[in-house]
Amino acid sequence: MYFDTVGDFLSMGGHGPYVWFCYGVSALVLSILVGVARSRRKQAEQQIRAIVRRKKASSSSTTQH
Amino acid sequence: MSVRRQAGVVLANTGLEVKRLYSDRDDRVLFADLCFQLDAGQLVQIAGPNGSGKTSLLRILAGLSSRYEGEVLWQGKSLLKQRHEYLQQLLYIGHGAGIKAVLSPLENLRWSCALRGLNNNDDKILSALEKVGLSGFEEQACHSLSAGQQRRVNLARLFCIPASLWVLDEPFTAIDQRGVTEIERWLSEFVSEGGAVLLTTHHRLSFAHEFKIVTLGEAANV
Amino acid sequence: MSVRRQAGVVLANTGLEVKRLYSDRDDRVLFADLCFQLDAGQLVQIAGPNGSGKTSLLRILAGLSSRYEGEVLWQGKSLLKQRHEYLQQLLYIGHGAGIKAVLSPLENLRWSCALRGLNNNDDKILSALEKVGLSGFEEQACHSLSAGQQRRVNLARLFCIPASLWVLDEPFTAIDQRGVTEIERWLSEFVSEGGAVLLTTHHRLSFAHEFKIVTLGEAANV
Amino acid sequence: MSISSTFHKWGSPRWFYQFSGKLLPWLAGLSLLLLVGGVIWGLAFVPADYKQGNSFRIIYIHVPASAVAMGAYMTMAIAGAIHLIWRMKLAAMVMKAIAPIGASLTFLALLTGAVWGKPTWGTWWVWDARITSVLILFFLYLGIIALHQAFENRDAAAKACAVLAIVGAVNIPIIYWSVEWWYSLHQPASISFTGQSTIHPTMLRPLMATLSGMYLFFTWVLLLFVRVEILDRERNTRWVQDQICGESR
Amino acid sequence: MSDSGLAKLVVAVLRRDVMASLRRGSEWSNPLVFFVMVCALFPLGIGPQPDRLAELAPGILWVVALLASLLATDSLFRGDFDDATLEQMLLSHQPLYPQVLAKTLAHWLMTGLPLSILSPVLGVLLQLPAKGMLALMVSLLLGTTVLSFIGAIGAALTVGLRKGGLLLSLIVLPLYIPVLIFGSSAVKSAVEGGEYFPQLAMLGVFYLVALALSPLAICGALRISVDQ
Amino acid sequence: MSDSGLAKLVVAVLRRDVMASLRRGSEWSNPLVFFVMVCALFPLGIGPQPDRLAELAPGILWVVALLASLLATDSLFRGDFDDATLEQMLLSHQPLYPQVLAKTLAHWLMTGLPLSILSPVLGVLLQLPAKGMLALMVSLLLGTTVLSFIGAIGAALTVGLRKGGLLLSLIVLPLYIPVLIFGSSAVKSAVEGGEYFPQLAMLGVFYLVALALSPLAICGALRISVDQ
Ligand code: HEM
Ligand SMILES: Nc1ncnc2c1ncn2[C@@H]1O[C@H](COP(=O)(O)OP(=O)(O)OP(=O)(O)O)[C@@H](O)[C@H]1O
Ligand SMILES: Nc1ncnc2c1ncn2[C@@H]1O[C@H](COP(=O)(O)OP(=O)(O)OP(=O)(O)O)[C@@H](O)[C@H]1O
Ligand SMILES: [Mg+2]
Ligand SMILES: [Mg+2]
Repeated sequence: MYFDTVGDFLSMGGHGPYVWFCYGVSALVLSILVGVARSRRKQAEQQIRAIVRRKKASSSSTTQH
Repeated sequence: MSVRRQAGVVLANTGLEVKRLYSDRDDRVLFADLCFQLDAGQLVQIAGPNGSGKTSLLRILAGLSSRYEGEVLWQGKSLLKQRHEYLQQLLYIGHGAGIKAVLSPLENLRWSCALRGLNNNDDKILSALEKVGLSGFEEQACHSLSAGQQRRVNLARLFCIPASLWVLDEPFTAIDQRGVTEIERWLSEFVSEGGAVLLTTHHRLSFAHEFKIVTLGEAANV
Repeated sequence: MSVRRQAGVVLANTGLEVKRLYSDRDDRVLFADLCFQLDAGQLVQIAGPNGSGKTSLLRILAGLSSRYEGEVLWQGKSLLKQRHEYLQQLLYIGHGAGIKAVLSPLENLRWSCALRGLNNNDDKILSALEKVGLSGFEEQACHSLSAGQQRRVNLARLFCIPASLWVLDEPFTAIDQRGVTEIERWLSEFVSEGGAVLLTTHHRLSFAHEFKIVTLGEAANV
Repeated sequence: MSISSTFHKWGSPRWFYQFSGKLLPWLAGLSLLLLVGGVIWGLAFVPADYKQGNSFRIIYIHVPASAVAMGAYMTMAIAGAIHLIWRMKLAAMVMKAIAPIGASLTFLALLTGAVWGKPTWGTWWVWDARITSVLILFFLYLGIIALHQAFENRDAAAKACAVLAIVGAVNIPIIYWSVEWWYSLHQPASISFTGQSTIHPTMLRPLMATLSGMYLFFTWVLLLFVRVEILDRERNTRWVQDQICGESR
Repeated sequence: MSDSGLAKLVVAVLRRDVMASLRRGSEWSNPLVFFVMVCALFPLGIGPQPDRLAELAPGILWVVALLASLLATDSLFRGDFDDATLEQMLLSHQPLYPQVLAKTLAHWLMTGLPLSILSPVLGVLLQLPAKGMLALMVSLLLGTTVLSFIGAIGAALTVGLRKGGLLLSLIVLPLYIPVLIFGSSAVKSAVEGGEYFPQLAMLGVFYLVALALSPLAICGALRISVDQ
Repeated sequence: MSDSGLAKLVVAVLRRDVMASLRRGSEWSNPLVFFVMVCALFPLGIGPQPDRLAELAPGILWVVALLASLLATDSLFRGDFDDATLEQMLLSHQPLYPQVLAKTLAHWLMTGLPLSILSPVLGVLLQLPAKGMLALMVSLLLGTTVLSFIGAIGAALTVGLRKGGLLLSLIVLPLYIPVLIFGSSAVKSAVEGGEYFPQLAMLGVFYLVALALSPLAICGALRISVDQ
């Protein structure tokens, strides 16, 4: 550890706000990227499940007739 | 139903009268001395070959064009003096698309209704869209509809907006055969309820009632 | 006359064949397993209600759209492999205006001809314009023509550009009754000279020869 | 009628989907390890720069973001070319997926750079050659994204974006070099960006970690996006439906 | 016609226009992107020296905002004219004034407003000193509204013509000039630490006058344009 | 296809486009008026000091010329797309390359050329020293052609979209930048009495590359745009 105290570490000799802001935003943006990919995947899965359900429903109804 | 009733009240003395109307384009006379009358419960078809001035006439009668001489009377008084009352009774469907391509049929008709002071009547709009065969397309952007479907969105206004006079410029354009028959039936219904219709078309109308044909162009000069 | 002769030479083995064609829009199937053949000296009408995919089909066959699966053959070979030869034989008239509104009919057609490698054929253009009933309007800007007249300018291309296959999307739109009869006569002449015509229309064609009707949409599924 | 698609031998989305599935956990683990580890190392353990003090620690995110943002554009353009020439669908999906990732990284490069500029140069923004070209790169990305969104037809969108990406790629060297030339022409008064601050090796090692971490992260997220795209496009096929509904069972 | 009826009309028109331009996307982001890009072009044309840029920033920002607003103006009634929905507006028995007011406001919401909100960021790019930012935003908020209303008059006059664009700039730019002068001078004063309230007050007066009177001119112009 | 056939095709397309835009009027006068007006606005926004204006003139003139060219670009294929004559071009069995080349050149003839010719007048308005005039004209002549060709790519890509305008600026402006840099720097060098041939030579290289390659991209883009 280069810094002596946690306070030093956070303030970074006055440059803390700049540094932490950068890393904060970066973490945010990168996790948003992953999050968007995840949520889009969930959406796609849901749609595919719906398609399969619709297909099953229609095929079973036609076999009944 | 309230629409028809409301229209009915005014219909009693509906009457569009055209007196000695004259109009020209680039020194070519389109029509001169044109006289005819359209009463409640009547249909008048404006006929004539291409370029004979049908569209020009309809735009004059709708109050969109002032390139004419002569008189247009509505309920016995000049159109110009009672524009507001006249517009309340008029429904004009022109050549143009009449719809915003990026909006859906539903949104388009909502706006059209709002322009006529009708708000919150989605039910009526939806039933109108169903009537013109667009159920299922209510929320799709209009630019992704076929030519005939777009025309149908415009025609759906006939059923959401109360009026006692319909002025229609080639309403059958791009409409399929079954659609044409249906529209003819609607016109017929409207007329028998006391509405007045003025339309141009190159189709041979098969219309239940009797109707007048006013012919422009060469045929008229003969 | 050289046109017809030139066309005649190639016509011998003209033939458009559609094999198991499939196309959809927004997950809605427009047509599937569509098969038909159009030979020289034949006319095929694509019928179907609004929104059934007629325009989409015509655009595919003209090579403007690649939203399809299946095969389109021209003289036995795939369209994609002989686009150049095919285009030499094709004349497509679509929904759109097909003319520049600020230019006159004459200028418009001059350009259309130049695109097909035909230069200095004003005589032919003028006679074509006369044929479609626009003599006297040759030099007037197209935007000051009526709806039907504009359509006629576009149709005049049929007579200035040699081709052995006409693909026409609702050619009768906005055309008056006499005009419709005339166009039907032209189609008839073209077909009897060995041309092939593919068209959509909502009119009931009264056509001298026999012709095939391919129906899309609900009617086809029944 | 079933939707038949002719797949390229080695561009088969199905093969790619299954292959990338195996790669995912490794990529995710390694990239996060390198990124997080490198950042902690850089933030907490590396000594401060003698000139800039602690603000230099921004470098561990700034440089990886900038470098990967640049590389991503070229990857995108190459994917576009492959799509146009060999009509490979997978390439189109890769291209579409890269655009938002690249734009995000470019945005990070701009933002971290601007924030770093405030303590070092005393201003958020200068019209330095490299900075200007990154800004232009950002616009190029935005252009591709906007163009893709504007099309309703997926195939047309992919082709159009491919054309634009290639045109852009041809232009990037020209842009970069002309901006450089423009900047040196003006000999700006105060600030020089490409200063010869020879980085100390102790500072360099964590940088290498975050840099490689960022490349891996990019690949990981790219795969995630492409896989979603594959599912979306092939949702009417048997194998996708089996894949998804099979998993849940 | 009752007041609530009018209010509903205004809301309906506003909603439709905003929706259409959001759907289309270009209408609101277009002027914005243009604004950003052009502000970025200037340093490239003029040179990167910060002090010189700072000096020019108020002028450049205002001229570019004006151009962005001008460019957006052409589309104000053009779409409605082309698809014949303008005819419907004229053939409604409801008064045209509120419809036109709503349309113009919708247009401003989609062009002037985002531009004003974004302007501080561009201020930073062009090295505008921090003390000028407030004046920049407020003057743009007021000024772009006035520009929208003036532009709407020109758009209404030219919408029926095949030779739109040119005429529009010719008609509209001279009327824009007072707004430009007061707007940029407000920002300049603010940067120099001077009083900038008088200029803003002047813009406020323009604002009220434009809001009240220009719809009248627009209505008349639209009627003329359709009747040709 | 014989060479003379191609030449005739090029001439026919050129003639038709030039005629149409002369007839329409706006297409050629629009960018010109814009150029003049905006150059006139700048002194109002920035302040009238002659020496400062002179210093900025090359940059301003070039940025505004670029904007004028950008604005005109949107209409390059839009009209043909809307009235379905673009389909005719694609369905001609003649090669598309010369048609596209001719169309773009016609567009330049109607926008870039008059603007370049008029530029010295504006140079005078903006106090540009006389020794910069030649460089201004020549650099604009070369540069606006390149801009037209780059712009045509963007126009072709976006012509089928309902979201035209914005996208076009977004796509095209970044690609314009090298031209802007070399163009304005040529004028600046000339004003400072320096050598400006290298910059012009560079523009010449851009010119040749654009002339040869961009029609390829344009043809491809047009096919994509029509096929949706
Ligand atoms: C591809 C793009 C970029 C790359 C590869 C890059 C790379 C680097 C590298 C390697 C350093 C540290 C080297 C040194 O200290 O000289 C650095 C420092 C810096 N960068 Fe970037 N950078 C890029 C873009 C940007 C942008 C867009 C900005 C501003 C918005 C920016 C602002 C800074 C600042 C302020 C510093 C520290 C000050 C200095 O060392 O002079 N950079 N960058
Ligand atoms: N803007 C205009 N400028 C000059 N002449 C015009 C203009 N609009 C129409 N005309 C002319 O007026 C005549 C009548 O046009 P109009 O559109 O009324 O005909 P129409 O009867 O509706 O024909 P169609 O059956 O083809 O629709 C046409 O000959 C046309 O040339
Ligand atoms: N750009 C598009 N995006 C999405 N769907 C579209 C698009 N264009 C057409 N469609 C849909 O494809 C279907 C077929 O359209 P098409 O224009 O081929 O019909 P059509 O048979 O020519 O009808 P019409 O008789 O009305 O001309 C329509 O239902 C329409 O909604
Ligand atoms: Mg008509
Ligand atoms: Mg159709």
